[in-house]
Amino acid sequence: MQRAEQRDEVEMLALMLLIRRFEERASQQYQAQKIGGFCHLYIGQEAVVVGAVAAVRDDDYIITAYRDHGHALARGTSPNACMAELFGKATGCCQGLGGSMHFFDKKNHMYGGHAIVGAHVPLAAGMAFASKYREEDRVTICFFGDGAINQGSFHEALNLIALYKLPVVLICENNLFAMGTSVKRSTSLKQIVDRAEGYDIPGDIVDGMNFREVRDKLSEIVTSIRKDPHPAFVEIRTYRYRGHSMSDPASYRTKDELEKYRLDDPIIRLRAQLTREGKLTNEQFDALDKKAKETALAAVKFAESSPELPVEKVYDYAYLNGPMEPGRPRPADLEQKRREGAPAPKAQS
Amino acid sequence: MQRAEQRDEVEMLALMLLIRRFEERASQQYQAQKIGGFCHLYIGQEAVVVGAVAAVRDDDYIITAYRDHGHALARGTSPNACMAELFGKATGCCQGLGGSMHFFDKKNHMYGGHAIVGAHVPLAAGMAFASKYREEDRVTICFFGDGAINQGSFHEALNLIALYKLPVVLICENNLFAMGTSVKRSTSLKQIVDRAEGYDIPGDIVDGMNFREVRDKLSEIVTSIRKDPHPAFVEIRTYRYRGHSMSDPASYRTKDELEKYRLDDPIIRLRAQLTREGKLTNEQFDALDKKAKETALAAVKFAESSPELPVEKVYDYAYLNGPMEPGRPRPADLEQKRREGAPAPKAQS
Amino acid sequence: MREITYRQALNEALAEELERDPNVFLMGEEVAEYHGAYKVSQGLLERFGPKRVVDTPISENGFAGLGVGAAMVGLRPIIEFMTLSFSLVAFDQVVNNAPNMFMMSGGQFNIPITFRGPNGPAHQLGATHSHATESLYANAPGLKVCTPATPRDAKGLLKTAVRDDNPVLVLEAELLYSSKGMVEPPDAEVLIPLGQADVKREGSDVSIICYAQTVPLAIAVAAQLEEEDISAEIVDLRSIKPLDEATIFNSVSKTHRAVIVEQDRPFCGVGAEVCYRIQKNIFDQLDAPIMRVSQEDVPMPYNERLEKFVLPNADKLMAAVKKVCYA
Amino acid sequence: MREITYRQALNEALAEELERDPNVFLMGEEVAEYHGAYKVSQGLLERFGPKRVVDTPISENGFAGLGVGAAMVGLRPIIEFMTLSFSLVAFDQVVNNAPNMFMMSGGQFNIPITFRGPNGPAHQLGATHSHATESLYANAPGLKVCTPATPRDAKGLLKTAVRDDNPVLVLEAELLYSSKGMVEPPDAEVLIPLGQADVKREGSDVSIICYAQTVPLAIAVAAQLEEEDISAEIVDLRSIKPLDEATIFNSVSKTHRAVIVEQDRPFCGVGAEVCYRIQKNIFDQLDAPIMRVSQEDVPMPYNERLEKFVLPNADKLMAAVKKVCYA
Ligand SMILES: Cc1ncc(C[n+]2csc(CCOP(=O)(O)OP(=O)(O)O)c2C)c(N)n1
Ligand SMILES: Cc1ncc(C[n+]2csc(CCOP(=O)(O)OP(=O)(O)O)c2C)c(N)n1
Ligand SMILES: [Mg+2]
Ligand SMILES: [Mg+2]
Repeated sequence: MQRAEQRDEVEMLALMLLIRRFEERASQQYQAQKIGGFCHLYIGQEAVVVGAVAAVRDDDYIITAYRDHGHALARGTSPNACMAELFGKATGCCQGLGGSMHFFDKKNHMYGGHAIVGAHVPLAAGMAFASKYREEDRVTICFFGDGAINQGSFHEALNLIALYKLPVVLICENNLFAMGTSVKRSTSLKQIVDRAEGYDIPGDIVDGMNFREVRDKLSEIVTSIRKDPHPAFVEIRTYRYRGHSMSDPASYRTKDELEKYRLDDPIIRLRAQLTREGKLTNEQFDALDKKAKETALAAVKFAESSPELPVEKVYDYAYLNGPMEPGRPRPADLEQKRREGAPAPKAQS
Repeated sequence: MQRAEQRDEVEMLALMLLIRRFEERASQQYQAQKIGGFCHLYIGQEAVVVGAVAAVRDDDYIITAYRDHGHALARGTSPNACMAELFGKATGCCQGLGGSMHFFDKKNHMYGGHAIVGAHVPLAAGMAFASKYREEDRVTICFFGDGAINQGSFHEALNLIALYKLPVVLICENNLFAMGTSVKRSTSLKQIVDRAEGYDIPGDIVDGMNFREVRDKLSEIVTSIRKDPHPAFVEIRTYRYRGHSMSDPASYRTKDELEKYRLDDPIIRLRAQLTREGKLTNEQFDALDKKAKETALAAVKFAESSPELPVEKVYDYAYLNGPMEPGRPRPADLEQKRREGAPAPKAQS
Repeated sequence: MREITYRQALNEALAEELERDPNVFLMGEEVAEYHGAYKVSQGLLERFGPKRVVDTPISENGFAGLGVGAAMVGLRPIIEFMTLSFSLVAFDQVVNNAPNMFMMSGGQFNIPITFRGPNGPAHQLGATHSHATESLYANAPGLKVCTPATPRDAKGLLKTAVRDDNPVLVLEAELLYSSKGMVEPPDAEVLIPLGQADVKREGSDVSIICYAQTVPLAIAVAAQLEEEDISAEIVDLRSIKPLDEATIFNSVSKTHRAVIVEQDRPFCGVGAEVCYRIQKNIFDQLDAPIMRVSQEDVPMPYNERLEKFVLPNADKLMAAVKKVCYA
Repeated sequence: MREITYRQALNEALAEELERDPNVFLMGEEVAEYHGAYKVSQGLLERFGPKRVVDTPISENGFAGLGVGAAMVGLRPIIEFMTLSFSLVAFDQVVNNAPNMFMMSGGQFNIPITFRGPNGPAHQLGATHSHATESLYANAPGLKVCTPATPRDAKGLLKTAVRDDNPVLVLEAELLYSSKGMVEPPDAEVLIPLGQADVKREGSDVSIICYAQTVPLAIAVAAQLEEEDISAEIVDLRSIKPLDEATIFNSVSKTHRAVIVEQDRPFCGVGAEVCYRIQKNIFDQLDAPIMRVSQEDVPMPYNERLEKFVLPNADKLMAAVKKVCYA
């Protein structure tokens, strides 16, 4: 298994670019009504998941909320499968059955894509419980928003995680808003990380616009967890450039605020770091960006030309191996037992 | 309105004795199968609610969990109405419809008696919200067990209470166990009060076997809340002498532990304090105790001889003013519209 | 009468009730500064201030319970769930604390609370976001459940719900928020009693019993059926609980055939309940088995065509009507 | 065969499945050191250790979700709710996360989890503690629900549930925990498929369809009916979902009369569903309307007599049977 810690920074920059360009395309396709439902873009937050992915092993468990395109892409889900999922196509990472909010990719250890705020934090507890149960040194990375910390599920899960000493990194992607509600209007705390104190879980604050800071802090945490399973809480401060979802004009915040964060862009920042250190030329960057754009466009093409599942397929996804419903009586059985004279059933189906 | 702070200590001792003797009788009657369902005794914890009641105004809101006999009695619900409720009688504080776990007494501002662990903490938030909404200086006192702090309801309510600065005193009656689970097996914290830090709510620890300490700390808190609405959290350390409920032999704890707490009995302690200070003679104490025993016995008699509600009354308690269900069609209406020859409906009811 | 949208009708109902009774307040996620995720509470913060129109964190269980507690001491909360799918995390507060308190307290505490928000599948929101909760809540004794399908019904039922002394769920239809209909002018009180169904179309051959999002569906199908010489009567339940048996029975006693088209899942759904009541009470009026048209009994897929296939739709309804009419 | 209690049968099922598959673990409040609030897990901690038999805090939503997460990565959790009334605080995990994941992930994640515990009214526990949840869970696509009434069924259904690759609820009957019945010896695998009803008594005049706590009730009433020359066939559903239509239809096609006696609340309950299916599929077999006997539709009162009045009981069942038999 490749050690994630050693993953190349230029590759990670390319990953951030891919997420950015992919989502820009997704946005465009949503506006063109090729994509349905709700669609929450991750643009601006790329360094969080890419920093995390750079710090963990490929087989560590990753789980997140509904703003999940970046998490799947960072984990290695193909852009084609991601775009096809948004298009609802059979070639999507969930065969078009999940949609934007419910991305899953078992092969790449991406465990969703969960759209009920906070409700996936207990799932993370369970995944980590399984790792400990099996005595594996896997770590579970659970991402959630600043809005999730006021859900009961979050609370119950954190206490269980702390009580059972489960190997979970709890990453609060604090982008300052839950829809139109700023953190200070949702949470009784000066800083989110303080909530971890109520469970005796160690906490850190990290600048989420800085890829290296995210990666290094998580590397440190993950290394320590692998030696001795325990939870950790990280408040990663970030910002989403777009509205909460495609239908949100985000009028609850100022242009100035947005501009301030745009200047702090995680892609620009890592690019500058690498350029300064002579690890990346402008030409190289442009090539990466071009490639990202091409990949995103190709994903659209792929999604467009992909087939949809036949409608009857829905019955196959209610239960694995079917419901075992013995089914309706064979008419012959009934006939035999019917009293004389009674007419045949009229409306069987 | 009488200021609770001035309530006579001998009177408060009498109240503790009443609770103790009442519950001893309840225990006996439960064993005699005069009382049904679950029955959770408060014996050993009397100083908590009596200390609290001594510190608040009669019109402050009080709400608690299912271990609620003491809370109703302390609030002034008549022992007769309490015992009759346990017996399921129409003269009970809930007409026999609530039972041991669901005591309510609106007149005495006792707002239940709630049997889903943690689920009443949001109700307390609502009551305090109403006080603030109406600009009253009422305080809501919300009691709950050490087991309740790991419920989602508790968490969501605490954040709301802190965020909206609601006038609530959150009293955790830490009796060390939730059924057979000790606090250290349920909670990831060294001390429960630390959980309040996760909401930025000020917290205190109080010795719940000491009536005066409970009363004084709560007086201080309540006075400060009346001036400026805000929440407070108090971990009151106490102990229940009996099992979790009547059916629990409590074999998860040692005799020694129980004995240690019995020696620290809140009634003995207040009695000793008052005697030492010359405020109570042995004869006076014996008289109080005799009275308490008589009251409890009289309550049993009252309950025994009380009537039950007629069974059809249940329909009156699904909805206030009835469901407004327009009801079934009058046969005449149907008759008129019936095709000729069709037989009359057979099975109307 | 004027033509307004369903959204606007709800907005008027909220405004009028907030205006009428100082004990009424509106609480929920994004209801105030954001004006509601679906803009139902547009302008209410400006008009009534932050004390009466209250934003919450994402804590459905917490604020639903807060509402119940406030109702215990005499306020009349209107609790908005951003969608009823999210009410599932508050399920215990809604089915346990709200409706049981009146019984448990021996009649001391009634809970005059309204829970409301969009309910049922909207459009491609996937399995977690497409719950139709009517049967779940109607199963709980002590709750009332209504499901308006037109702007006028939306306004009238919501206003009635707020004035009811018991917990009432007003389950709105997201896909109808922008639909229009005639409603009395603002100064005329529109109050529609809970438990009164409405015959939205008269007919003689078959009764189509519907509610919420299936009402426009039924109306469209009835027009198609007309062309095939089948005259369908459309009974819009409006209230699921209490259920207006009289109107249902009168219709079915006339047509002798019934199809229930429900927006929820079939198993123990509204269709099953309505069917039970019909066959039990007017069995001999039936010339054919009662059919229901509902969602397929599978989690909701995201794909648009698959979602349509799972939902009750015109094809399914046509087929069911023809079956009961032996057409 | 030996005679054991329902409680012991469940205990054996748990022990055998824990023994068989190291991926199986049992988790819940007081299941380990306390041996279960109702002693169903007696001895399991000693035998399988604290890794496999895990006590939790009072966090139903949290540990139900933990179970679902563990199932996502291949464990096979058995999650005990101390009673199903307390599952209402975990409702979202049970109806959203557990059954939807398989669809939403396009078949990547099935959730092999068992939720179990006592369900339905016990004895004088009051409104909050008396919930019968079968119809609520059966309404959710993707869940299976079974309701054993005898020790053998309890053992066989629970074992099958644990081996099922989907989320299954085993809704036990608290009032039957101490009841006895014949069960094969421990070395014989007792596995009862989900979705197979069981004719507990043959009869010719009326089919009484029942499950869980209403099975002994139906058996007792059938004996009484015998004396009045009414021969009742008793169909124990055993599984609510999947529902064994064949056995139901065969019975009703023979007797031409059906009464459903359910332990839950009537509105959108199990009775309504069974009724819908019968009348839709074998309408012409019916000689009388189908009747249901259920709880009265009111929150459960504490008083013993009032509780009995609210519950389905022998008087109500007798009356219903006589009505459908025109006796
Ligand atoms: C239980 C629940 N309540 C409400 C919603 C609707 N909702 C979806 S996202 C969201 C805001 C979440 O904000 P945050 O956790 O900060 O994540 P972000 O959107 O910023 O990534 C809300 C209220 C939901 N999906 N689930
Ligand atoms: C949500 C919920 N889960 C479980 C129960 C069962 N139960 C009743 S009391 C109790 C223990 C509570 O302990 P604690 O909060 O410490 O209160 P105490 O009994 O010590 O007064 C449990 C598990 C319940 N009533 N509600
Ligand atoms: Mg956010
Ligand atoms: Mg305790």
